[in-house]
Amino acid sequence: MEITIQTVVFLFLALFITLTSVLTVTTQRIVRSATYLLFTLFATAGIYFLLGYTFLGSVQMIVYAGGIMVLYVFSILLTSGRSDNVERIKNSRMFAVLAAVLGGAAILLFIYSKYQFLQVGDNKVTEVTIQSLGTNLMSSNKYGYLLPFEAISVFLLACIVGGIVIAQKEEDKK
Amino acid sequence: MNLLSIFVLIPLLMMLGLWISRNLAQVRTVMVVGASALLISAITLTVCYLQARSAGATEEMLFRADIIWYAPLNIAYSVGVDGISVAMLLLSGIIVFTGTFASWRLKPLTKEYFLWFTLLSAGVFGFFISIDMFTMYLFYEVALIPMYLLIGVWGSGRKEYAAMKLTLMLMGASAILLCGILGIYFCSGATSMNILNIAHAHNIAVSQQLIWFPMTFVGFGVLGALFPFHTWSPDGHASAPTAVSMLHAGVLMKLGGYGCFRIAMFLMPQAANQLGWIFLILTTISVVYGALSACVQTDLKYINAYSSVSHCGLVLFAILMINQTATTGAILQMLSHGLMTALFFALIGMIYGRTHTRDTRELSGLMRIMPFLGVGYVIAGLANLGLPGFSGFIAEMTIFVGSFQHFDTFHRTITIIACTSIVITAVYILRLVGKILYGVCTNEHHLKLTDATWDERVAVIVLIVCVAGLGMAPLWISNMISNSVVPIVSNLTLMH
Amino acid sequence: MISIICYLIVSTIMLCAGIYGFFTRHNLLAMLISVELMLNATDINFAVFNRLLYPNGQEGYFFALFSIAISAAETAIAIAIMINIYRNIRSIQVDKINKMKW
Amino acid sequence: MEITIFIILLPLLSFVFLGLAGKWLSHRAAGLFGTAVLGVVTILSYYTAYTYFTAPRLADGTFATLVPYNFQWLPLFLGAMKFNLGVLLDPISVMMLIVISTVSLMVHIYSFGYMHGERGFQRYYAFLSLFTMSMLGLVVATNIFQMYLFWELVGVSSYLLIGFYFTKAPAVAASKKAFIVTRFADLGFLIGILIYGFYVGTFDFVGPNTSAAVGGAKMIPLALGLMFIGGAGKSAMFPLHIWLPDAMEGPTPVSALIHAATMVVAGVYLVARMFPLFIAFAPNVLHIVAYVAAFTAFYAAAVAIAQTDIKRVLAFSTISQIGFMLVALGVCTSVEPEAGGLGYMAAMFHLFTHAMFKACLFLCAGCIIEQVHSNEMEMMGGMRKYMPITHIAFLFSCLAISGIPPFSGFFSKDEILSACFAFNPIMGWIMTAIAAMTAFYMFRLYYGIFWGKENIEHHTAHKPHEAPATMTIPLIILSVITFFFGWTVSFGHFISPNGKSFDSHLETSVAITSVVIAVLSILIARTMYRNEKQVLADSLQKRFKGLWTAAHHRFYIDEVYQFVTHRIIFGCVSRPIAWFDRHVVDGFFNFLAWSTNALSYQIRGFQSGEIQQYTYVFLIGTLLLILLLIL
Repeated sequence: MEITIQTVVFLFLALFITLTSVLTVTTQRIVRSATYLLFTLFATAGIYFLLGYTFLGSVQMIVYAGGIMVLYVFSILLTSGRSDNVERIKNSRMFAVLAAVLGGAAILLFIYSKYQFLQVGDNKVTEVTIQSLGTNLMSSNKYGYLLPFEAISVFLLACIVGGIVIAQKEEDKK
Repeated sequence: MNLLSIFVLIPLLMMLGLWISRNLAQVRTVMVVGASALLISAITLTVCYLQARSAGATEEMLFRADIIWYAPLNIAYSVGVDGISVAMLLLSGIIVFTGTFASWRLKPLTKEYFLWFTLLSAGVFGFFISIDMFTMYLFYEVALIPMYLLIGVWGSGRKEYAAMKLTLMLMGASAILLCGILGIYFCSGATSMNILNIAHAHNIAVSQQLIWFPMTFVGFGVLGALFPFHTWSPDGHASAPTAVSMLHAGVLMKLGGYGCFRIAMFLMPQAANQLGWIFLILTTISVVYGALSACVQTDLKYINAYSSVSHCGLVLFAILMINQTATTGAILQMLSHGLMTALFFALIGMIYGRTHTRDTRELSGLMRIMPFLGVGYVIAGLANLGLPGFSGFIAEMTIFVGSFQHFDTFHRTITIIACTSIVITAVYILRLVGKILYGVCTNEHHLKLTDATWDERVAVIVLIVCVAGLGMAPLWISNMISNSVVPIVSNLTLMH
Repeated sequence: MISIICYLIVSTIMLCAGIYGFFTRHNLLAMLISVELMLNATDINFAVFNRLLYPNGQEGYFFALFSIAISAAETAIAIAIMINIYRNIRSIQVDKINKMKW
Repeated sequence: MEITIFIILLPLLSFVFLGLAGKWLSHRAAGLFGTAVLGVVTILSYYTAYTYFTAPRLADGTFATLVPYNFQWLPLFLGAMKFNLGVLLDPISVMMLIVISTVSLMVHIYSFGYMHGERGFQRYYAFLSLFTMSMLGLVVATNIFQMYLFWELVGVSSYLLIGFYFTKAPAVAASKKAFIVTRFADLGFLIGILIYGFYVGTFDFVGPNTSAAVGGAKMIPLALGLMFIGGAGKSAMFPLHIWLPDAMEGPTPVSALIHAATMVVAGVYLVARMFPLFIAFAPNVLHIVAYVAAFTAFYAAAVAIAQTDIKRVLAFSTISQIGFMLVALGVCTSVEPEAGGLGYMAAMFHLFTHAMFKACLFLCAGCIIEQVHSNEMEMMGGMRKYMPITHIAFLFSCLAISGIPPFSGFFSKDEILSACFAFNPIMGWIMTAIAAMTAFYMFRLYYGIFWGKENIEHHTAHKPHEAPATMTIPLIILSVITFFFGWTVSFGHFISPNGKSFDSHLETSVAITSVVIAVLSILIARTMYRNEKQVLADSLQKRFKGLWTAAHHRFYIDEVYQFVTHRIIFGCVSRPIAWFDRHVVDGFFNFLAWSTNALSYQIRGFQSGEIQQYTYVFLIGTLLLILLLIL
């Protein structure tokens, strides 16, 4: 297997994702956790770019890294109590979870190894045009995604309203 | 419109009326009008029934109506009455009527209280008019559930515990009962839930009867305070508010005896004959044991509750004797005990409402302070111990004479044992009366107490008149009951 | 050409890390972060399957897109709830949220 | 004879009216109403007796048994076994009508003065009416069940009357005791009735020759024996006598009415009513009755000697005299009066005379108690000066009860003694001895009250005087009856065991013996108690201190009862049962509830509410499923 720049980038991204995602869940402090998550998200965006899905990658960066992470950081600031930062995990619990997780991973990997993937795509990065994306998103023909799109829109609206209502300060009861 | 459905309809209308009523006066109006309507309907029904019988109606059940409401399982709203149900409906009418007056001044949440109370009575009435096992069971549950809230919310003392205990035990029993009913349904060919159809088909195999009879009998027997499943009764009655105790001991406990007779014994005669002796022993224990326990209680309501155990034990005892006289006596005893115990609980409630204690050790000399209640209490006590002229006497005598006619020495022996309860009853009643009513009042707080108010007087007088009326002129009601007992008992004796 | 397995291994690691975090953390936010990890892993899978197995279709692409949108919404709501909880009990530790239990 | 129904209905009416409306009536109106109703009843009874006994006899020389009323009251659906109510007239029931209505009327009149101004006056008259009604209903019962019904009513009216002063603890205790003891005895009666009904097939009084009676012959003795237990309870036979002395806590006229003259003879009447069956099927039971009664008579007489409460003395004397009557019934061996059946007539005769003079004695006692405000003999003495009419009436009655001619008691007691001698000379002598004791304690009482040591101090403080006319008139009437009845009426003409008329005649030897012994006893009593200083009495009392104390405490029978009821029944039966109920039966259900609860508590770990735990389980499950699928 020749080593292309693509491979190098992928390896780098893969190692980076592995490292940061593991750190995300193992670090004791929530702020660090969030930071590692941010890195993971960036790296994921990188993967998308590598695959040639630039729009997806940018959405990932804008929405996730830009939007959601800000939310996280603010909510961490808002909710950080004194005792919340440091967590102690019971060993027994950790081992149980680890066993389950590793078991699960093993099963998944086993399945991957068994399954004959029919990899057809070449390594050429073919751009998915924004135009085709937009057309498909808004059309209602065979490959159209209008319905999910609208559904998502309504859903997002509901979430906005819901989020406001929930987080709203309770009025003083008289 | 079927005459009998009125009995379910009126409570429902009453509930509607209660729901929309805005103040206490309206609530009371609805209750009085509704309860009077129920009482009048019950009396009308009795008259109609007697007329129909004297005009030569020979069906087992009169005023029949059948509306299928779940065809796949043959569940129907089937109603119909014979003399036994008519007597029970009359009793329920009287108790609901007097119960309304007995809880005239109940606070707080009067409206809600009466709502549940009315639902309870709807269940009771529905039970007595149904002849479809499932409908019967449904109404039984309807009568059971409000009890929990009525005791738990408006009760006194350890009310949560008592409400929980009562409801759990009775629900447990009704679960067993449901098994029994389903057993009967499927063993009789799963074609009908109607009691009469099952009884006429009479095709439950004896081996099956031996399984389902104990379940059904125990299921109903728990409500009839069958030893050793009676322990809900003292706690439940002691904690319940006045009118609920009245309705519960007066009517709801009768559901047990009625159900045992109407379902368990009627539908499974062979098993009743074969297994009767076990339950006879249990009921004999109930009778004597309840009376002896009552002797040493110090809470007025506990005394009466144990006394109810004893008297209701006598009902089941007499039913199991399987002959016309004893069974008639059992039904009479249900009526009589219903009225007497309602009177007792009403009076206890009234006394408790004034003195705020039911401990006999703290009460004395009340006769001088509240003569009306005192006299009422003495009359209730005398009626309870089976004084001639009151209903208890005729019921007990019919039972004892009937039971003693059994040709088996075992039955006659236990009859004699059961007879001893009347002496023990005298002991605890007289001790009680002597303790709390007679003598000089030692508690200066009690000296200022007042006698009964007009609404309480209504309740007490109506009950006393009924108890005395039944005791003085038993002929008509006794005949009415007895004629309806005949088909059931003949069914039972044929299968012997 | 990078084998699809490689991508899948990466996403598997991410998913497992997410699961591990979800189980072991007591902080609601940390749990939420773990959930995000898992979602991301699936997103990668969507994109990868689309790109490497069915390059002519765009289903995976869109689903990844929608998934991002949904996870954003979900996060917003979840955080709103957490803030609310925090207001009430001054903590967002899961084991302390037991007022409504039993 | 249809009019006889009013004999029962009128007092009932009076009871209901006075009971309900009494609150709004004045004392005078209530008293007059009650007395007037009873007057009518008395007239009706006399009229009934007159028409009944003057009617021509049947061909076999007996009086017809009339049943003017008999209707089904409670159907029992058992063929011939019915619970009827009705009126049955035969010689003994007619005689009882006279006794009851006369004594009751006297008591009504007397109470008008005695109870004057008492609280609850109307109630008192209502209860008197109820009592009279139940007693009358009892004697005219057409069947044994009706008898039981009224029997119970008699019990309850005695309860109400004894407990009339319900604020006084002793009265309450006494009323309770009376009712419970008699009720206990009634259990025997009820079982007897059940057995009787089952084996004879009817509750009616059947003749010994009917097929029904013969069919049940095997069990009739048992039934009669059990019935006698009921009779023994009401008639205060040993050991069921304990209620009677305490029953004196009621107003004194009530004692006269219930516990002297009428209620206590219910047992005697019961035995007399069942007499044909007793003779035919259960002569041995009858003799047991006699032995029990004789023992009771002796016991009561012994106790009476040592009592100082005058009403108690009278109460024990009542027990003793009832014993006499039952002995007379018990010694019968045949229904032929000439051949062993004399006792039946003697018992009825004594019942009649005893009712009169004992009522008189109690009413006299009432007069005296009202004057000295005490029941104790030591508060009295020398009363003859203050209360001449009472004195004479009391003396007459004492002479009658002691069996001194020509007072009525002499004749009836003589018949009893003759019957006893005819049965067995030993029994005769025993009864004669008891008769002597009777004379002794009655005159001890008489001298103690009217002569003896006067309690001057007390009498000057509250100077006693003669009772008002409403109280003395009944005394006079009763004394007159006591004086004349014995030798003017030939009792055997009306009442005899086989229904035929026969001439009773005095047995000279028995009569002389008994009179001599009675006179001797009276003389002894006179020497002991007449004077101011009672040297002999005191020294005897000292010498037999233990015996005297025991007798004074009624040989501790009450204590035995107290022990049995409180310690054994309550302590060893009821309390353990209550405990058992609370802790074992209830505990079992509580245990069920507890164990359900505990189990739930244990398994609620599965429902921890921890989302992580749930998902963990979910994950494991999923993994296992996948494994299952791929393997």
